[in-house]
Amino acid sequence: MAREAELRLREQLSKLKSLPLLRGARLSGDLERLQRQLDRIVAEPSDEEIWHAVQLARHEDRPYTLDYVERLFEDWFELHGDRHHGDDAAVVAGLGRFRGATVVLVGNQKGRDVKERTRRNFGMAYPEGYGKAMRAMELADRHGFPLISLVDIPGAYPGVTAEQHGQGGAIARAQSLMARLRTPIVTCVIGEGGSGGAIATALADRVLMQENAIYTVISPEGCAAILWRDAGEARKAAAAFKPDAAHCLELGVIDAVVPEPEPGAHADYDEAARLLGEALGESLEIFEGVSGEDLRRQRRVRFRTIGQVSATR
Amino acid sequence: MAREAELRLREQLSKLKSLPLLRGARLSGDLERLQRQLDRIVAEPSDEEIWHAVQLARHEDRPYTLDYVERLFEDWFELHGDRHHGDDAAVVAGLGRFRGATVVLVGNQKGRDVKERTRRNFGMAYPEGYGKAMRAMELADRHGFPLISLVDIPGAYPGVTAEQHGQGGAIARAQSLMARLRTPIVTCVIGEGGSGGAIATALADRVLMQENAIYTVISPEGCAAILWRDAGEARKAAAAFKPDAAHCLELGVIDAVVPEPEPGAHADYDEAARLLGEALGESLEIFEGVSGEDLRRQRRVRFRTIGQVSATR
Amino acid sequence: MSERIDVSIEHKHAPPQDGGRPHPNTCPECGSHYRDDELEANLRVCPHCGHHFPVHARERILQLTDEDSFAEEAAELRSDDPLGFFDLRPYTERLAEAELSTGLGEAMVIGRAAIEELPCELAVMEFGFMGGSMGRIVGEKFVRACEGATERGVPLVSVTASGGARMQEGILSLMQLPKTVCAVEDLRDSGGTLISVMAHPTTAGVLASFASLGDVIVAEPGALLSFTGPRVVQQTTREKLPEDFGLAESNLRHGHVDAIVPRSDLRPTVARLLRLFSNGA
Amino acid sequence: MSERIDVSIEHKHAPPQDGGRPHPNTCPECGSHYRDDELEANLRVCPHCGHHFPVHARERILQLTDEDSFAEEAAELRSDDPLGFFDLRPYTERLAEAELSTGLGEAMVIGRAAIEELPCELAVMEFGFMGGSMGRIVGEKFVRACEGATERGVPLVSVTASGGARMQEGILSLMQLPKTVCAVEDLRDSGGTLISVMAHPTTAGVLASFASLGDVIVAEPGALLSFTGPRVVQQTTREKLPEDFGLAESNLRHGHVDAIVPRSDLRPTVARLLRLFSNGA
Ligand SMILES: [Zn+2]
Ligand SMILES: [Zn+2]
Repeated sequence: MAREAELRLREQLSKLKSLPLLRGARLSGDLERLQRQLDRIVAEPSDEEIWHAVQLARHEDRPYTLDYVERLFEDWFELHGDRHHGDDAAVVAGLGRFRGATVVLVGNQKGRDVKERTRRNFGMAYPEGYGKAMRAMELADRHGFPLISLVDIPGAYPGVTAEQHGQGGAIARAQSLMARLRTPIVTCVIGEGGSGGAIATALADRVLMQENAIYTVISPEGCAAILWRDAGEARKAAAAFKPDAAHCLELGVIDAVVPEPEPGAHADYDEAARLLGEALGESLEIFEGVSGEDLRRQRRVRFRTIGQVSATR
Repeated sequence: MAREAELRLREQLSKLKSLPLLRGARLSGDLERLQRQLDRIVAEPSDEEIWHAVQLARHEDRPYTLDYVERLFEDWFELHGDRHHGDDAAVVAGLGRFRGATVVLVGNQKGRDVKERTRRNFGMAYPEGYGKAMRAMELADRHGFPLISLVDIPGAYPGVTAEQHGQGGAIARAQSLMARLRTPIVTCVIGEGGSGGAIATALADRVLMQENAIYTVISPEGCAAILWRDAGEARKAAAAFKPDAAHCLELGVIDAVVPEPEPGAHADYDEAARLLGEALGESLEIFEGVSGEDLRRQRRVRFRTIGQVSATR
Repeated sequence: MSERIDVSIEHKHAPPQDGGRPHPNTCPECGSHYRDDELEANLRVCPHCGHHFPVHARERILQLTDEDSFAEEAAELRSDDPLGFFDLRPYTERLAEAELSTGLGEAMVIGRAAIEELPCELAVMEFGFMGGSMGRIVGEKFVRACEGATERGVPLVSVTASGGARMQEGILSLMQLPKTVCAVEDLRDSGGTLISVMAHPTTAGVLASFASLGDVIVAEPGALLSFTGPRVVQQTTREKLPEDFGLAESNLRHGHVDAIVPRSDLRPTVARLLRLFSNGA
Repeated sequence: MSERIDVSIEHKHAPPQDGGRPHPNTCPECGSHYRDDELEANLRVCPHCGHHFPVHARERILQLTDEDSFAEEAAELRSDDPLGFFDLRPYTERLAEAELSTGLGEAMVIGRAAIEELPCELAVMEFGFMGGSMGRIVGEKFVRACEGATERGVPLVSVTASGGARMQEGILSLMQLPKTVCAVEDLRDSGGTLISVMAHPTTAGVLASFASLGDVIVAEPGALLSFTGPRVVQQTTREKLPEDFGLAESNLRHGHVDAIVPRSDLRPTVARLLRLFSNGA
């Protein structure tokens, strides 16, 4: 890693240590886990560690959106349908009370068994799914409910009807809507944050990633197939484009990393949910009292300045 | 007609005579036509005259939306598609310059020959058509362009996919959007103003009807089939529910009647277009300088007070 | 393909004890027959097969609200006859008959209420009053319910059962669509909430106006929710309709309702929504 | 069904004169072959069959704008290599090669211009520069074009040709989607206009961001406009694809573009839109 980048990383880390986000973890005696997490970030993750994160992000026992919903929300009411053509089971939307206040949640949802996986289309949303998410977002905006989005999507669905129903435009419009919302938005990538499908619900005021989640512009296999002309070179691709949380934090793409229980969220759903809940709660606190107009102005500035090019070549 | 109603009508007529709307007709020497029109309104239209209007409204040579567009608009650019699933040929939307200023138009469109009629589904919109109209309305609102809607629809389409794609909700949402627009809206019923399909694009600041148009909650045939248990009794049904312009004006449902050339708009497209253009132009003038907030407040008041019940039974 | 399509009322209330029709307490799904008190005790759901019988407005209010919490509003409003409408019988006669048979002044009852101690405004339709059709008084009552909800800062819960606009009021009945839509928009602008409960049948003009504008829409199992009814669609298209054409279950699959809620869960579900939209209050 | 789907670049620019491939001036539709000046004179449309050949950014600007009206902006911006990306070759080498072969600093050219004497801002993509992929500099240039349009109160016209996000910049290239979307939102809030012209191919990250947010969207005939390309869809679903899968014509039918405009009509069409959005000025 370039020396300049390392310096930037160290600076971010020192900021990170004092962030309220991690207070929950520290207060609850998770100092060790925190230290391990910080160590991993300081030491640039090795290619092996990156690949390990890819595998954990896709782990078949990893908690999904609804696993967190049932642990974090009271009075959960799931919203169904895009009010146009369908109800996409790959996207979950609903209302619930989170720490006493009503919030709207949208999240990608994979299936646990074969039947459920098929029904949920392996977590890959159709345009109808983005439509459902947008409807829930509008509801949040109308009532001033904060919006939480949980991202866990391998990528948008490569299918004929998905194209015919305009998934490119749907992803664009979902982002466009998020850029207009006057309510706080917090996103956490909880598994795979794959490409356009992920960004469709990730234009947030604050973007988190779980420790073993990945956030990518293309799947490692897809990248390998194009650049190495061999999908089997996925490890090399992942090592090259660095989809892990530590790198995303270093690049300024996310604001914080949410710790997971050892050896990963799949090992302890309750603890994973508790840590996620802490992070979401503390993130929402940041925006209390901020006007809707300020929220959306700052949100747009955030995305317009992410990864500013530092110099010309 | 009840005495009370007659008095109200006479009052409306005296107002009508001084309305700027009719200035165009008068200035161009159409006093005779105007007088005939007024006479017809003063004398309650007979059952025969009502049925004649039903027939003229459905006349196969009656000018349709695009016939008016080509005569009234410069730089016409047609917008296509609902950005979700389709492009409904039964609804036309577009941008054009009307009397020098850009406006957005939405209109129902019937077909002239057999092939075109099928393609345009006999003018009966699908939910995709309301979707296209709504997209055009949003564009008008975003840019402050006035919205003109021309209504000419036998009714919403009674088909399986129309229901599956949610035409009830689509009609509701189209009205909901019109109630929110901050730009002036003028609607003219130019043929059949049939039921939910018509009202979907008629929640306007000012609603006009051409002299021989009809505006109905249900087709005369449909009404007859239900209440007389015989669709053949359509004449009786029409006489009973009075869908003609004179009655709609009397009931306060429309604001003015747009004259047609003799013996009806089908006889002279250019003159029909000229008269419609005058009426639309003078209607838009009324709202010049009115703020968007006032426009939509007054628009909602208008529809919340239409046909207020005068007394309890 | 016809250009002359009825898009208004088509589901008329079967007159009780009408000649060849089954008794209203006989389940049309499984044929079980019940005493009235049996059905009432089970919220008018067939204990054998789960079929949801229609519920009259007054009984619906009792099912949903806390005891003695309902205070009716605008009960005095009555429709007049703006067109002097006369088909096989005068409209005024139909109105008088409907009032006599239902004990209600119109096809909608509105008022303030509490559900699990959460205050709300209610607007409940009565299908037995001229097929739950929406004329000027139904529109006016819905508007007043919106205003009541706004004034008191509580959510509005509507329960719809309607064949559509009331054609005896001609074009004025069509005007109730934009009228109720504008009322919902005013309610929304004031930060208010509309929870829409669609019972059997919610069709035509009511589906195409306020009922579809709920912040949340829940439907009863088996309810017909379609703009045009199956008979007219069948006659027009001559296709075989899907078995569940227009039903709540089809609407859920096609994305138009948020949930199908069995009647036994309706009260707790509405209460949960009231808690959510009162933001945990 | 695979969970490992590429949704990024898949249409790579065919290298000129590459072994078995046809000459770039040979029409892939009808096999006619042209001299370069012949094609240029006909706006790079096959005079025989109407096939639309690709147009480089500089030539596109000449085709669209009034003579000498174009003033380029932000020409000095160059991409760096934030990840130290190295696949079979280093990213920096690919960048240098692209600059050499196209004569452009990046895959987008922006600047002020006039079309039929109507002022506008232009953002034109160059597919020849790494498949028109969108990295941080393309995103930045688009943002600056939005800002230029806002400052001068003129519409922005974008002409897209892109395989998607530039994967060599990893997650930072994905961030160009929200970045450009936010810029369009700011443009809109200032009352501005985006006229989106989609040329072949407009796919993946560019289709899923600013290009789809045009107030008006026009497409060139035969242009591929799909989020995922046909090859990947075919491999995943194993279905036979519709013949015009993802093409402009299919997009028009499915409601995603306003019009398909032959290249000969593009300049007058854009001018008409500029007149409309300048409100007759
Ligand atoms: Zn039963
Ligand atoms: Zn050719």
